[in-house]
Amino acid sequence: MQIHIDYFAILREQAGRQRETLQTDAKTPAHLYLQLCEQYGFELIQARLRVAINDEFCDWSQNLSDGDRVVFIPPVAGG
Amino acid sequence: MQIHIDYFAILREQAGRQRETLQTDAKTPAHLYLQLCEQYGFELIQARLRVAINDEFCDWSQNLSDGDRVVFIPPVAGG
Amino acid sequence: MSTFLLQKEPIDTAALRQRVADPDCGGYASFEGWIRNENEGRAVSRLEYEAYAPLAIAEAHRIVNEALKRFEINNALSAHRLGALDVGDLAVWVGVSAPHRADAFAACRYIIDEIKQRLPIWKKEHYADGKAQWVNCAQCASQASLV
Amino acid sequence: MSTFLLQKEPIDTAALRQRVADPDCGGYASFEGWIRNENEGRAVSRLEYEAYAPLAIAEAHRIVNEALKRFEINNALSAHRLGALDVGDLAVWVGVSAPHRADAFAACRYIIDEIKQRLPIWKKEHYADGKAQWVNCAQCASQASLV
Repeated sequence: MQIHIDYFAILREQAGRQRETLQTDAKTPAHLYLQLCEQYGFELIQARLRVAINDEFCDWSQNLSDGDRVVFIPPVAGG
Repeated sequence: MQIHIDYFAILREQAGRQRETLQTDAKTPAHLYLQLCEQYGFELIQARLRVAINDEFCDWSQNLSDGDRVVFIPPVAGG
Repeated sequence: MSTFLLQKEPIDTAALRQRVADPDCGGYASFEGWIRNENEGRAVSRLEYEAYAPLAIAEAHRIVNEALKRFEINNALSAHRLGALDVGDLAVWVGVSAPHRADAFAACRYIIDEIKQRLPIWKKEHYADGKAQWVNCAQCASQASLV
Repeated sequence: MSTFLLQKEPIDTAALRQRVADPDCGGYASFEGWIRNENEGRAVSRLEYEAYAPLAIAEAHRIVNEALKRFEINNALSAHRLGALDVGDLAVWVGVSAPHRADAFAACRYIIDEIKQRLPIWKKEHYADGKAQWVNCAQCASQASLV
């Protein structure tokens, strides 16, 4: 399954990239984030993040579909 | 005793003047306002007004002194 | 520095904002009172403001000092128009800067509330039907006529 | 009409104010968030903002619609800067017009509070000592290291 990921803020810096498209067997965003933590050593725990699929907030247990665009959202700090 | 009076808003219109200097035997602003009500037919009752002497809010029972500048303050409506 | 302006000229809000700007402040709250096209169900065409200036200025200064004591704010300024105003015109402005936004909002609200209640400023509303009255004085007058 | 602007260019508050002006409204409350020269005791030299734009815009639109339901207001607009900002710069702006001032204040406060809590926008603070960090992420990282 092919998934597009956009990285922002601290995750962008730790991943060393703004976006990527990858093949994954992850069924959910939670599963995918665990795989990425192994790859990039993200220090943020999942409980402090939110996640969006195709530009809408979603549950960590939502099923991923081929071609989805996933964004992991670090603690926000606007204003 | 000579007293200077400035009129504002509805009192200015009902008195037909912005200011005047008059001789009075009124001992207090309350007494003075009663005299002016007789003269000009002011419709506002004293309880709805405040009064200032020499540009400071004061009591209705404060003693008037020669040369004082008195202002009767209708209900305010700034903003 | 004066903390209150009472003026016939339009209020230059951008210039006043600059006067409360402060690198120690993360929040700036401001309020503008505009002339509405209606009041209590009557269509308003224009307004006239007048003030007992020396006492209005002194009382506004007291209000700002109260706000500086009650809230953690750095700067507060306010201004009020005098004379003839039209619908949509800016009649009163308040601006407050503070390290944090909660204080900026609270102080701005405090200042405008007190300005409206305490400053010796009056407005005469002119209505679309050609009538006019001094706001807050109509009721008093009718009470007086019952005495 | 868009109710939220996310932009690299400075926010033109006067132009935005004109867009919420309304002859039915007697009150206009606005808020500006400025870059402070310090945060939690550390001297700040500059900031960088970035956003997940599509979701930030959608969420801001939801916030304004919530405010329109909760409060009696006529118009609400907000804007947020992106990119590199200096101390004193305007980072976020909210403006609300309403028939009466209580609703204008309450809605303005609601919108800025929700913007800060909910919009996917991040800031990296650069300090006078040369260090830098993503705000709100330092603590999370140290929590993560305890897991």
